[in-house]
Amino acid sequence: MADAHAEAVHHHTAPTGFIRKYIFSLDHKVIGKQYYFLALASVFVGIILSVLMRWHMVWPGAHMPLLEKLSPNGAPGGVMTPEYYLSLMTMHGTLMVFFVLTTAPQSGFGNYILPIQLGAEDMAFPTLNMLSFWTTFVGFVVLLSTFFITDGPPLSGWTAYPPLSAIGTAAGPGEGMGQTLWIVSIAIFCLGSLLGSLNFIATTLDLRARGLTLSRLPLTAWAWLITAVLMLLSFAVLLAAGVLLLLDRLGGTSFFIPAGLVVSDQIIPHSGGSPLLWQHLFWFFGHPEVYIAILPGMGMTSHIISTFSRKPIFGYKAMVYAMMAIGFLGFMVWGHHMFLSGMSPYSGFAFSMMTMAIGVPSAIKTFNWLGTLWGGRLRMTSAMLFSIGFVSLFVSGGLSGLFLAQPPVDVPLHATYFVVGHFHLVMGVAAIFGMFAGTFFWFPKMFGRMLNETLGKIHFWITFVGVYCIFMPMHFLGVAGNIRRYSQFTEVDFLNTPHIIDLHMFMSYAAFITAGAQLIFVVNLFWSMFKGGKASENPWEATTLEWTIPSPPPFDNFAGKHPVVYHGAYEFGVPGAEKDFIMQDSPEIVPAE
Amino acid sequence: MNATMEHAHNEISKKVTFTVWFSLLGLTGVEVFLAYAQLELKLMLTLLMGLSLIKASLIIAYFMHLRYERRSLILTLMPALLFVVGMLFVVFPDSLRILVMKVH
Amino acid sequence: MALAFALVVALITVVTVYIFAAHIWWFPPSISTHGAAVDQQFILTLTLCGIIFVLAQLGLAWFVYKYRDRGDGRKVIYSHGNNKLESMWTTAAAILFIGLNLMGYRIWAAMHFTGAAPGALRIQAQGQQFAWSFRYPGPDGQFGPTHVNLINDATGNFFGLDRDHDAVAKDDIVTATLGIPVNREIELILRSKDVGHSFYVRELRVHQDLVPGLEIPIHFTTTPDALNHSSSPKLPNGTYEIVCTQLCGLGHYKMRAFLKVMTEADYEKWLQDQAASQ
Amino acid sequence: MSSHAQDLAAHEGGHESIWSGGGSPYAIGSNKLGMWLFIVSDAITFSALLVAYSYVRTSTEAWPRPFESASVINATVMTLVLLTSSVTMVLGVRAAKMGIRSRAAGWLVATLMGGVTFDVLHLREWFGLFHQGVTPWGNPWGTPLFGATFFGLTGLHMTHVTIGVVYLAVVAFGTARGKYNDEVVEVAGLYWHFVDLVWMFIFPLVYLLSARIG
Ligand code: HEA
Ligand code: HEA
Ligand code: CUA
Ligand SMILES: [Cu+2]
Repeated sequence: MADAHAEAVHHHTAPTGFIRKYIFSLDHKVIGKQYYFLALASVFVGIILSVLMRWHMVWPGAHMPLLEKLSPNGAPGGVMTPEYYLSLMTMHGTLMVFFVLTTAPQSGFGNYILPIQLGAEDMAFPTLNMLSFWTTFVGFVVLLSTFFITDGPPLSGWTAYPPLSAIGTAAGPGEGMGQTLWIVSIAIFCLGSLLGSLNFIATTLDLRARGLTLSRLPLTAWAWLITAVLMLLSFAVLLAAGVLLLLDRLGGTSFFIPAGLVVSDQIIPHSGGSPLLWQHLFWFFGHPEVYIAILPGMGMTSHIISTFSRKPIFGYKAMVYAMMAIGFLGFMVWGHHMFLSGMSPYSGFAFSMMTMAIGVPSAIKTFNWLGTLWGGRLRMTSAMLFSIGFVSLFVSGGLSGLFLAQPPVDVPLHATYFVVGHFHLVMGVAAIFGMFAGTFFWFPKMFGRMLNETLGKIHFWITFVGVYCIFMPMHFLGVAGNIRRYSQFTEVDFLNTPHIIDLHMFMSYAAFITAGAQLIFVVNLFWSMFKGGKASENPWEATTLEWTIPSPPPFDNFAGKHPVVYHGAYEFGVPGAEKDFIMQDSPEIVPAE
Repeated sequence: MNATMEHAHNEISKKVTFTVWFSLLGLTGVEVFLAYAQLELKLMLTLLMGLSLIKASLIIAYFMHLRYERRSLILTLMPALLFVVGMLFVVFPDSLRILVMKVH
Repeated sequence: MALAFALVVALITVVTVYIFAAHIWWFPPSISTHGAAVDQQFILTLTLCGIIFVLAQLGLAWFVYKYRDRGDGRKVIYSHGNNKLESMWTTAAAILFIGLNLMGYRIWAAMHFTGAAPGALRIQAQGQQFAWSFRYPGPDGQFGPTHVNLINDATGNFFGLDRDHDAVAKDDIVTATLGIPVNREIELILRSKDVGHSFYVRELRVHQDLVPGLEIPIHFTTTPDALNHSSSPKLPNGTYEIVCTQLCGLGHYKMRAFLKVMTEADYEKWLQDQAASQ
Repeated sequence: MSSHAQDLAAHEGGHESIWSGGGSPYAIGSNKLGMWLFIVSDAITFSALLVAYSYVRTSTEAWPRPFESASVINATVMTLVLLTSSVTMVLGVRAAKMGIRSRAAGWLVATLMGGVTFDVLHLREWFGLFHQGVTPWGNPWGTPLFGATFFGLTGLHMTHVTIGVVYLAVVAFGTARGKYNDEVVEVAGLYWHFVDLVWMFIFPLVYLLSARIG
């Protein structure tokens, strides 16, 4: 933290030379892009894994010669083993939650856009910023390295419940080196996120331009700030838990390992610990984490819906308070993952109350999005489509959360595909749609060129319909009692019926198509980066500060000038104003304000 | 960021520094004494934690200078910290339950 | 574009609602006394959330279509919001969500806040990678002590009983199937031998994790109906599948056992046979 | 007041609050705020560890209380050393604020010597315990978690102290050479006091509550 030169930031000059410019750059814009592409890389590994999973699930005996190349003992003779399925699932979850949803929406877009929206030249601590990215990157490399070690990636799921994850190879394949590396990777990721988050907080509080009062902050900035606070407070706990789990594996301690375990007739020489303790510490982080994943998406959605409805956001203050409430309550509900864990049933009920309560701020946000659309003049750009898609998906997935939030209803649904369906709708796609929307919205600013709208819309339609076809049926299967984390459904009679399997088939095909359709996005991304139409300074006629400077912005964003802000972020369609939008930094007086 | 100088005048004086130091030493002495005064565990725990909290606040207020900063800083940092640490205590009903549910 | 979006969202909504309403994929019939209440709470939630779902999705679709940019330069409604509305739907949501949860309170309390009645039949269920075993106290009504070092899968001593020295353990009956008499309260004591597992019988609406190092008691009573159903047409009536629902390793997907619900008489006989084969 | 600022104020209903932007709402440098935020999250990490320790201890029937007077005294001395090093740190910051760089550096060195002393005493104790057969995975009193929690907590704290020593060394050097301004010293001070503060909880929870009576 000895970041002595942070002050220097406010009058720094562009570096020369490839390394300082693109690799170890201190420029928030470069770092933002680095995070973005890190997420892109992770998401594609994650998608490929999910396709392999879906494949194995419906054709357990299928031959995948390529897979054998990657992992001879994961797929001997090209046929995936059950344990390898679980390894892929674990990696899928870990990559998606940590390296996709905790990087791009927050550290990616946040890094690039936040300082500009605040009217600052850079983040408060550029050096720290660079460090946090490279820390995160190391975590990513460590995680991927598990694919190439002999006993393969860990198979204890992204939640890594001990004792399975704590007692080493005795617990079976994947629980050796792979699990250790997994924990190390996560611990490193925690450090990176902590450094990143305190940078975000300091930046937002200290570097706002004159006149940019808290009640004039764009909702994106609010979302990034609140997310950063959640990260600062929750990753600290995961870090502690990770250290303890690592000690259990390497230091011979037994924080999470009780006495008298016998694994395949072999007595485990640990005693005294409690597996429930891990669940508490993990979910204490885990639940705030899922809001870390969605809050930036909520911010972008609000921002973009307002912009393309050409209308002020409906209930700005309510939106801010709702996000704060979600963040606050987010720390009081982790027990809803543990209703059936053997935790005190009284705590369980208290947790369920808090969990239901968290639906209220979410409801407020949903209504305000609808209120913003109401009476607007909607411009159906790709960014807008993904934003309203976000609302639809968040409502669907959020509502299925309300089933799980009630202990008695959670009894039949816990650990079934109902849960998997729930979190894919909210996290797997709503949050991802936030990223897509952000991409289409800010790409012109980030790369100086426009994304292709036609490709964008094709990609939207396939993905939107596709993900509903993949993840809505998961709820039906859950109700029918389909257990999650099963590598195949052949061993249980009530699952091994056409009634269940055929639906899985349908979902798998939908998944293949949807996954394939993501190529359209990538092609669009890279093609437009070089061949896309040139972007003007403010192609969307938006009002916030990032649209007052060239696309892409110069190294120090405002060319040494210090913008002054006069308006809230969403002054669209102001009666009496000469244009249908008023930039935040234009001195023009708003008649209606 | 030039505001750093603003509170240069209400700097913590040598006198205060040493008073705080002595009280910290004193409190430590009391804690050690308590450890030997055959107290029942729960009572001792409460007393010790109470004293530690006082020591902590002394360090934060004077050594870490928070007492002399703007209230806005205190209000930004402390509630969040206390809230999260407070929430962590929700795990204890379980640890007590485990005692009776353990396999014997 | 706007019209297409409206139609697609409407279609998704209708199909979803239909599939849920038509029970195409649905719970198996409940065979426990508390099951009906659980199902009721689910249906109630489904109805309420269903209504919200339809309103929210169709509302979205309708707004997107109605307020699309027709290029006629129409003025937008300039509004920063409406506090009356805000507080209205805040309270609405609050009442709805909290109220809904309170309705479920009784069910949860009945399941967990009170233990089994004194007369209940006590059985131990133990999970291990990747199988289940069950233990009956036998005539003396007590479970014998277990010795970790005696546990031996090869000889089938899953609990680590010392039948030669512990009198209490001598008559314990260890089985691979959970046989229970119909219509009688069962107290099931869950324990795990190695890692975490979870005990789930869909038809019972009973679901509880097994935590290594702990003995977790649960209790339930089957309804007479339990004799006339089964988990799958492949299985005889009264037989239900017990599955493990907590990731426990590579064999998680095949960690299964059977619950056999019998009349009081059949149960006694079945237990005799099991005892004989110890 | 510039014309800008005037109509700016007009836009804000007359007055500019400390939150109006254009400067820190805390009137402190970003570095200080950054360190404070880091301290908050690090405090939570330690709290989580202490909670874990208390959790396993309450769920254990008989927790050993092996520390005789000797080790309690040792730990008390360590506490005094750490507290004193905090005082020297305060004096260092003072000197830096007055712009007397050499003296500031001097106090910083004194402080880090305190840290070194603490580490030495601590390690001596650790090895003493090793010889008694107390390890992270076992001990004579048959409650392995005792060693686990003891070495886990004190180990992590010791790491913090050691990092602090290096950190202070860098700052002392830089200050002496006039590379750093007083804020850098102050920020380093915050970290050091925090490490001291954490010990104020570890000392009673780990040592005093496991002291053998009489
Ligand atoms: C982005 C991620 C995200 C988000 C936002 C949420 C949001 C919510 N989640 Fe989810 N959840 C996960 C990610 C997420 N979850 C993940 C990853 C898991 C599984 C982890 C694992 O086991 O692997 C999980 C699991 C999970 C469980 C545990 C299930 C189990 O294991 O048995 C529960 C239980 O309570 C739950 C509840 C909720 C609730 C109540 C919300 C609420 O916040 C939802 C609020 C939203 C709404 C309520 C809908 C919108 C509101 C309206 C349309 C207005 C309605 C109007 C009126 C009522 C008037 N979630
Ligand atoms: C962000 C989170 C995320 C995302 C996007 C996905 C995407 C997908 N997931 Fe996954 N999934 C998880 C998080 C996610 N998942 C988690 C946490 C688990 C639990 C693991 C565990 O149990 O431990 C899980 C588990 C899981 C299972 C259950 C395994 C089991 O229980 O046995 C299945 C099964 O079908 C599945 C399938 C899929 C499919 C088909 C997709 C995809 O829909 C395929 C199509 C892909 C997309 C629609 C996304 C496209 C996005 C981009 C291209 C991003 C662009 C990048 C930038 C803008 C930077 N996932
Ligand atoms: Cu046992 Cu899963
Ligand atoms: Cu949750």
